[in-house]
Amino acid sequence: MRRYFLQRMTYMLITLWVIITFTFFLMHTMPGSPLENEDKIPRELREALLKEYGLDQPLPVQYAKFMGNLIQGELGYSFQYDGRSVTNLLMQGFPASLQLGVQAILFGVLIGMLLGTIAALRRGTWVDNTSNVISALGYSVPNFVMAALLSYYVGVKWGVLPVGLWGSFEHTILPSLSLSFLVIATIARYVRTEMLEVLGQDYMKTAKAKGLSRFTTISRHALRNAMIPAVTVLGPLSIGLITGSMVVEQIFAVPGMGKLFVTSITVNDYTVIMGVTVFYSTLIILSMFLVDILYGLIDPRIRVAGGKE
Amino acid sequence: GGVKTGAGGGTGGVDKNQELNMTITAEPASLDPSISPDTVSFRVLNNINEGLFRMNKDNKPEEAIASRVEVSADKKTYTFTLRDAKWSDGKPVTAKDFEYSWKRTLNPKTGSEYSFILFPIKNAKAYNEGKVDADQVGVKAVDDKTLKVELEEPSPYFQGLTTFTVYGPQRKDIVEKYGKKYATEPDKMVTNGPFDLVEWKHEQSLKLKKSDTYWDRGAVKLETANMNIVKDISTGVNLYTSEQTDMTQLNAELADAFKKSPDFTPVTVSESQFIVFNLKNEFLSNSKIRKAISYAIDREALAKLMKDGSKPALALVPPTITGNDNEPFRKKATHGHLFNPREAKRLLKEGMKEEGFTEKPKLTLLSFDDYRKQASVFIQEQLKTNLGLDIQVDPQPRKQKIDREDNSEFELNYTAWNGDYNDPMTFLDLFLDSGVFSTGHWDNKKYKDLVEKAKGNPDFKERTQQLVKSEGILLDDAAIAPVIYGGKAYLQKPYVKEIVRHPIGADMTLKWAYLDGKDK
Amino acid sequence: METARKLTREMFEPATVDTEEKVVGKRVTFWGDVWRRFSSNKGALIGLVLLAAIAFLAIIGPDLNDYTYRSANYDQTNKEAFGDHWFGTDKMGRDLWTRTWYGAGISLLVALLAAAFDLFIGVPYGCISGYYGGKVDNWMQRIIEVLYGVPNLIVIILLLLWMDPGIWPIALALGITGWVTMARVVRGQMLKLKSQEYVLAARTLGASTRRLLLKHMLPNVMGPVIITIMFSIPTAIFFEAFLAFIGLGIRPPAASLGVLINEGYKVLQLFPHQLFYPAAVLSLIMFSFNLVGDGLRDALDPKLRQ
Amino acid sequence: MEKNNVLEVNDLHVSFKTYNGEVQAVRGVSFEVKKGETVAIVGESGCGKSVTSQSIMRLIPQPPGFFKKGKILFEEKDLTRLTENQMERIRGKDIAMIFQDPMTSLNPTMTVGRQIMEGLVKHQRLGKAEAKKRALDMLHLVGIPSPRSRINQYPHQFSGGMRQRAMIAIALACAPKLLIADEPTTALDVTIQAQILDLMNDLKEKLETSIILITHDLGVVAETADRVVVMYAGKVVETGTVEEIFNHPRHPYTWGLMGSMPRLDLSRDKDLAPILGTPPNLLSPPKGCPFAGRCKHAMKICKEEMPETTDASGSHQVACWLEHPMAPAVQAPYKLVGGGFQ
Amino acid sequence: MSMAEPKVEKILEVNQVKKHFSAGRGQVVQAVDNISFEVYKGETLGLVGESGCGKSTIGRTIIRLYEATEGEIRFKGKTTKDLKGRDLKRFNREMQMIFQDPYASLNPRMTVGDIIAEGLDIHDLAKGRERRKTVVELLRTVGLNEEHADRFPHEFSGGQRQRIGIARALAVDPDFIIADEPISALDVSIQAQVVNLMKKLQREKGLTYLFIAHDLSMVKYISDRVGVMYLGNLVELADSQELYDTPLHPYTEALLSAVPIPDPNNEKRRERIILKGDVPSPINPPSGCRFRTRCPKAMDICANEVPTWQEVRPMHWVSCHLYQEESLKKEEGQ
Ligand SMILES: Nc1ncnc2c1ncn2[C@@H]1O[C@H](COP(=O)(O)OP(=O)(O)OP(=O)(O)O)[C@@H](O)[C@H]1O
Ligand SMILES: Nc1ncnc2c1ncn2[C@@H]1O[C@H](COP(=O)(O)OP(=O)(O)OP(=O)(O)O)[C@@H](O)[C@H]1O
Ligand SMILES: [Mg+2]
Ligand SMILES: [Mg+2]
Repeated sequence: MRRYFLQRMTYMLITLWVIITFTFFLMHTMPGSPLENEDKIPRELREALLKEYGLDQPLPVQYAKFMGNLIQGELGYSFQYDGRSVTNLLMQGFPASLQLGVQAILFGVLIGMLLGTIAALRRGTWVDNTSNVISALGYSVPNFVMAALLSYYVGVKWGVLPVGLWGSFEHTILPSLSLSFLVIATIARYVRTEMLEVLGQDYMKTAKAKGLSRFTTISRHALRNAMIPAVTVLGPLSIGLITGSMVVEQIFAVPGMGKLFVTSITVNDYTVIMGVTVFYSTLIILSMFLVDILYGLIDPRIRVAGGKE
Repeated sequence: GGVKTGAGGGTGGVDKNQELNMTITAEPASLDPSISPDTVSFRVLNNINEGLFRMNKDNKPEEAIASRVEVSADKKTYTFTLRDAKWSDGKPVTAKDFEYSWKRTLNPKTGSEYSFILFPIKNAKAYNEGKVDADQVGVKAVDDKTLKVELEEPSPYFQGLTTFTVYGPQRKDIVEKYGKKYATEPDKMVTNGPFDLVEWKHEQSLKLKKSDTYWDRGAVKLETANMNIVKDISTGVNLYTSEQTDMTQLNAELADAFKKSPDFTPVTVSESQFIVFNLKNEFLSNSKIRKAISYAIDREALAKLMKDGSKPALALVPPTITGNDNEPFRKKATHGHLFNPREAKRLLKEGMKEEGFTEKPKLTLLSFDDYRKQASVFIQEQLKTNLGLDIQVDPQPRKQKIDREDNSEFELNYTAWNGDYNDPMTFLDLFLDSGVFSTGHWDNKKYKDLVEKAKGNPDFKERTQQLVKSEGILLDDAAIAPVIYGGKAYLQKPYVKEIVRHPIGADMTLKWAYLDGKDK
Repeated sequence: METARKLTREMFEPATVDTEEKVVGKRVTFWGDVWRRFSSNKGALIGLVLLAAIAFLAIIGPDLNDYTYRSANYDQTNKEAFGDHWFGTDKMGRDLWTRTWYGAGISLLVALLAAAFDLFIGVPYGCISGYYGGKVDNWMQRIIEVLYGVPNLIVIILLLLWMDPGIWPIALALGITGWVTMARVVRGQMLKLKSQEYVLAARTLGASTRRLLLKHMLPNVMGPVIITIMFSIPTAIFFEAFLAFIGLGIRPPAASLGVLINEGYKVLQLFPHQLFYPAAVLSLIMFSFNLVGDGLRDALDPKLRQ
Repeated sequence: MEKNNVLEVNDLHVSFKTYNGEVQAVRGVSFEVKKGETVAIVGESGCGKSVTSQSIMRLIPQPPGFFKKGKILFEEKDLTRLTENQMERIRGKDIAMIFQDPMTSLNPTMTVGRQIMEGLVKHQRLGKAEAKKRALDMLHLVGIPSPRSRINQYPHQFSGGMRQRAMIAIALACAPKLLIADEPTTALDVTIQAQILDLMNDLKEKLETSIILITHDLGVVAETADRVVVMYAGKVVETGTVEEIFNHPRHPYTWGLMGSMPRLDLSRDKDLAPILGTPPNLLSPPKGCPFAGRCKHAMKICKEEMPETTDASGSHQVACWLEHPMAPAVQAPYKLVGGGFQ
Repeated sequence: MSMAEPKVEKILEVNQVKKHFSAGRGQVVQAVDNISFEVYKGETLGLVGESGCGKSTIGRTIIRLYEATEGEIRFKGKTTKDLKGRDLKRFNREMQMIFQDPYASLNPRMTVGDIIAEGLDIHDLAKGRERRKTVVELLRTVGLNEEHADRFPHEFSGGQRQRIGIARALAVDPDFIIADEPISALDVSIQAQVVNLMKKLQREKGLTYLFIAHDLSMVKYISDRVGVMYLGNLVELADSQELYDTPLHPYTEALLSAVPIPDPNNEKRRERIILKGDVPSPINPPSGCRFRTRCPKAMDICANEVPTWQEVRPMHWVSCHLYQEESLKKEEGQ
């Protein structure tokens, strides 16, 4: 087990390193420097600033310095937002993004499982068809369109929920809903396919042959097995959520990290770009790792394969 | 001139609830007066801080922390007398705070991007460039209440400059206490303006509360101003229609739709949008061709299309800019490029003959990737229809665009300039050797001489003449093709009164604002 | 016995036993069989028809009226459908019908290009990794593992800023980040196929690597490859739209569906039609691809074969 | 119905609706199982053995499957008419089942112990601790070493033989009156198969359970069964005691089955006698005898009409036209020698 | 080695062959360990053993689908290890294989004709008309007909498919065929069809078979000699009747007794040896004799020493300490 853990850690670190290095050099080859703002700065000042930020040094030196700082957990200060450390910026935006993501996942998984299971049990009936259409729609309507529609109809037209801003739980409903459609669709599809597979398995017959009721066989025997492949997509899904959250955060004026990332890229805020990249990548890699662990929890076969002997 | 907004100024029936909700399009990059680089920061700072002067409802500088100013005969020395004003922590505002603040801004170590605004002050530039000591900068707190400022040369617009947030005071003790964290949180700064910043949820909102220590607090009616950061204009409008904000900015597309609404509030800004030609391009090196391009653009139609208060631009300097005599510059400078497709065709033909072109080359128009992209697409169409020129639009994010401009990597460059101070010079020095748009390689000696002469000219009348003439040369040789004077539009509920907007510097003052009729 | 009465002796004469080997039914090719199963799937058929219709309109739609995607008319801005502006006009008075189908074409093109990149990097990579196995596979897998952890959004955005968004760069960026899935799928299939008995049989007959790959393995990975593509195309379309929505779209006046949606979104409150049509077409494309993908998966999945 | 018949299947018809049409998987199957008896059902793949046995348990997926006709009497109750709830009370308690593949018939995500306990909790209303004790006893009974540690393990930690033992433990936990074993050893190796068969014979004696054993291995039949039901293409072609079927088989299909299998204890000089051709398609079964197309002794009538079931003895029934008085006398290959008849 | 009958010609010699697989994380599957045997021209050598004991592995190693980890295989007197070019091509024609799974062994995307003709194509044996003629001939040989050539494998039943597999192998006119459980996946009634066909072909073409199966009765029926494998080792090898009559190795004994005999009269008389436990994992096989953990006659020495492969009686080889004099001596000495 320990060996497996260490190996995973090594891979995660290597992945992270590759991402960081790649981003670092790509970023520096992009045109523009992080210094300009709405107005232009005199050349002399610019040189002085470049020097102060160490941007006048050759790239490898900057890279080495950056890595050195990173290892000490130091991400530096933003160019764009003066005096604010990157860590501070990230921590500012993370809670909102996290809340959105978690709510979307929870809601999506719950509804998705329900839809998928019901569809599988009522295969070929209108229930199945309806559920399939819902999940196909979830796949087909991009989250930004969904967000736009929700904010316009639910928020502006009907005035049921706030169309934006952040603060109370109510504010989180529409954005998490927009994000959760993809989750619903994906989970429903996976659960349905897998449920059909599981329902045809011999062990379902065994369970039934024991005289267990339909409800028990499904809730106790089928669901857990049907969840296994769905769990594997949670990793990629959470990446999808991060992608989605960028626009959704923008549309609902949520003070999250997504927008921070987009802005930081367009204004060449080097330190923030790196910070966000490191943060996102770590998050994604960690979430995939977590999913693997979750996978093992649900499927004992994996658990042992991961760490036997 | 400035625009006074808010319907009517009825004094009666002021609401009990004086809480204004508004949106701002970005997180203030910094609320450190020395550092703050962007309009959003200026807007916030202008309402929580106060300098020697403040722009009044008519967009004229009006005494603020300074109660009086004396100008020497050579127009190079200003002596300000300060009134009894207090910081938000109760300490008095002194002349030392100004001296410290300005010198801090000029200190090259501070890295202020807006330090150049202080350059009219004697030796300011030299100090900023590390050539002289701080002592030699022409600002001195004579005593707690007296600030003496010496200028490099007579600058008719200097008094106006003191309304800028960069000219605000700062407290040495506070700055030093918080170091790098200074002004990053409400409790890491002190202010002396009509409002205090009481809450700053980064990337989310700022909350301003009426100050108890402000010297003119009697004039302030608004209790609270909530500034929600809403980057997406459409979202802002959604919030506005669902009554979650009292005021929000519009973009061109939405402006059109709300034009007839009583809430529609157009605002003049000092932005000039124009095309800069790169003369290194063989085709564009011919002034007739350049003129042809300019003449081929139907600015009236474009202005109608933009619908956000933009006006057709026939020349460079926008109409909001006044001379030292408070008369709009445009009144004196009456030359300009007009839409004339026939003339344009003729000029193009001649120009091409002169340069030996038989075929029209394909040109690229460097452009913004924001709402101004639309204008470039319009220009693209116009040049196609009126001249048969094929133009490719290349919209770039801001940084990338600036980078290309700086390196002369463009053929046609659709660009814009916002006046930094209220004087034509802020536009006309752009085309000097050190100017921002020198990268177009337009090089005209007569023009340069005139502008240089105007710079230090204490005879303000003659100075104006020189500036008018120089703009004439610029246009005559078609260094640029003027396109449009930018405008901005807001949606603002009718019950929001007396928000004062300014075309130059910080764009908005809430000091006199109040709500009347929201409760009903 | 009652029945015995009707029986005659001759009925008890030996009958000719026909032991000739027979194969029942008519000849079905693999793809014929797939098509049969696919076409019996209503959803998939609808998806296919929709796709064909959309592709058709994307090709000829822009020419169905007199407008071009870029010709502006400043007297007719932001109009709802009227005359032969079937989808209305946008803020510059450009015909939305033309622009929508033109945009659909661009989006499809970008997606197809991205899928092609995906195909030409992912499939060979997976093939090599899976076929050669051992150390080669091990290394190639390590690389994939690392790449898989790279958040592709970051890479795409960086690449686009680096390259300037046009059709090719967008497709390239999407392709560069998308092939990993394909490579994994193909590798998995290759590993499975490699030990399939018919491949072994060919090897014992002395078949060359070329023959093994081209005759035995590639035709048999086509199923999963096609399915993967079917799902990677809508992903690419979505991503392109997403990029356009955050302002990294294709250059004006050209427009993809994402660009149109972005523009439409800005005026949603006033002119919902400007968002509606491109969004509907985009969703329809994704919807159809998903239906077709699902159908193909069911049709190609050997588990479901009777 | 005789008193000691535990189960009586009467003219059972089961079909499946598929894309291609109706698969008539079982077309009139009748047999009975007496108390304490082991009945083997043999026949080649696809002849309807599993469908028959799963019909008894009402485990046929519905849809696509459905009962067309017939009765399944278990202790005088017609199982085809019970509600799902009533059926649940019988499953696992009175009738239990073991499946072919122990690898897939245990839930991979649940400990073996819990899987055994489930039935006990349901049918005998045992508490957790009690059920666990019973489960331990069962594991012990089926010969799983150190049941205490095994009870908390997952199926994948068991070997194939042990899984099948666990399956048996699950099936026998509630001491059912009838155990249906659908090819319980086919997936196992010979030595393991011997262990399992041994165990089943042992338990049968101990628990007095009746067994329906489905297999296609005649060796297994000979070793364990009391009576044999031979099925072909959804029909019973011959039933009888083991001795009758092996010593005096009367149906050509039974001859074929025996002739095509080599015997370990006999010489190898003879050719095997294969059954030519393939079984009929159950989508459109022939109207006559389904075996007619492959039968060496087929007569014209065989293709026309399904033969009736005739008694060869009190316990031996055959459905073949050769039994008819008008049929030519065909000499049944009498003695099995080597790989064929002599 | 003693040669009992000088007239027989060795076609294949397997000498101390080992085949180990890496199972990841440094683990090694000892699938085949130190196996030696010979196959004579024209005979059928049967190989039996439980699932996972390495039967397929040795078969595949012989036909060079796997490379032997150690040891040598000689085919017609030549070592097969370094075959190249023409020699390799010839080897590929002379030795062929029939596979277990009739569903997995035919490429679903090729017509039966193309499948059968694959060997012809690879070795350039026939083209055009000729090719078609050969294919039809082969189809006839295995009891199918011309019409079947244009069909796809999934349209055939298991037995038919297996015959197609045989036709494919026959196409290159081999003289040695390894049949890896060719009938295990087939129904009883169909098995006989295939076995009869194989026997017929052997008679007609003088083929040599290595016949792998786990069904002892069938192996005994079809083979001249039978080898018994256990966990990667060959434990006994003898003439099939002799093996049945006088099994020497305890495992062989148990295996024979475990096979159920389809004769109710016989059955009652038989004494069965039920082995305890399961086959251990080939990753960590037991020390000494691999069978000792389940052996009813295990001795102390079995755990410590690997028994040698010895010809205990003429043409009867066994690897068991019970039959090794030194071992027995040692055992008594303790
Ligand atoms: N769910 C189903 N849908 C359609 N047809 C089915 C279904 N289940 C069984 N059948 C058909 O019913 C027939 C009998 O199948 P059954 O499983 O009873 O055979 P079997 O005798 O048990 O064979 P085996 O020895 O292979 O287990 C087969 O032709 C099969 O195709
Ligand atoms: N390519 C491989 N990689 C790793 N292990 C292998 C490989 N092939 C076979 N093995 C292992 O080698 C052992 C012997 O396998 P082999 O297939 O030879 O057994 P077998 O006797 O043919 O069994 P069966 O009767 O099931 O076909 C098994 O434990 C198997 O898991
Ligand atoms: Mg069955
Ligand atoms: Mg094998």
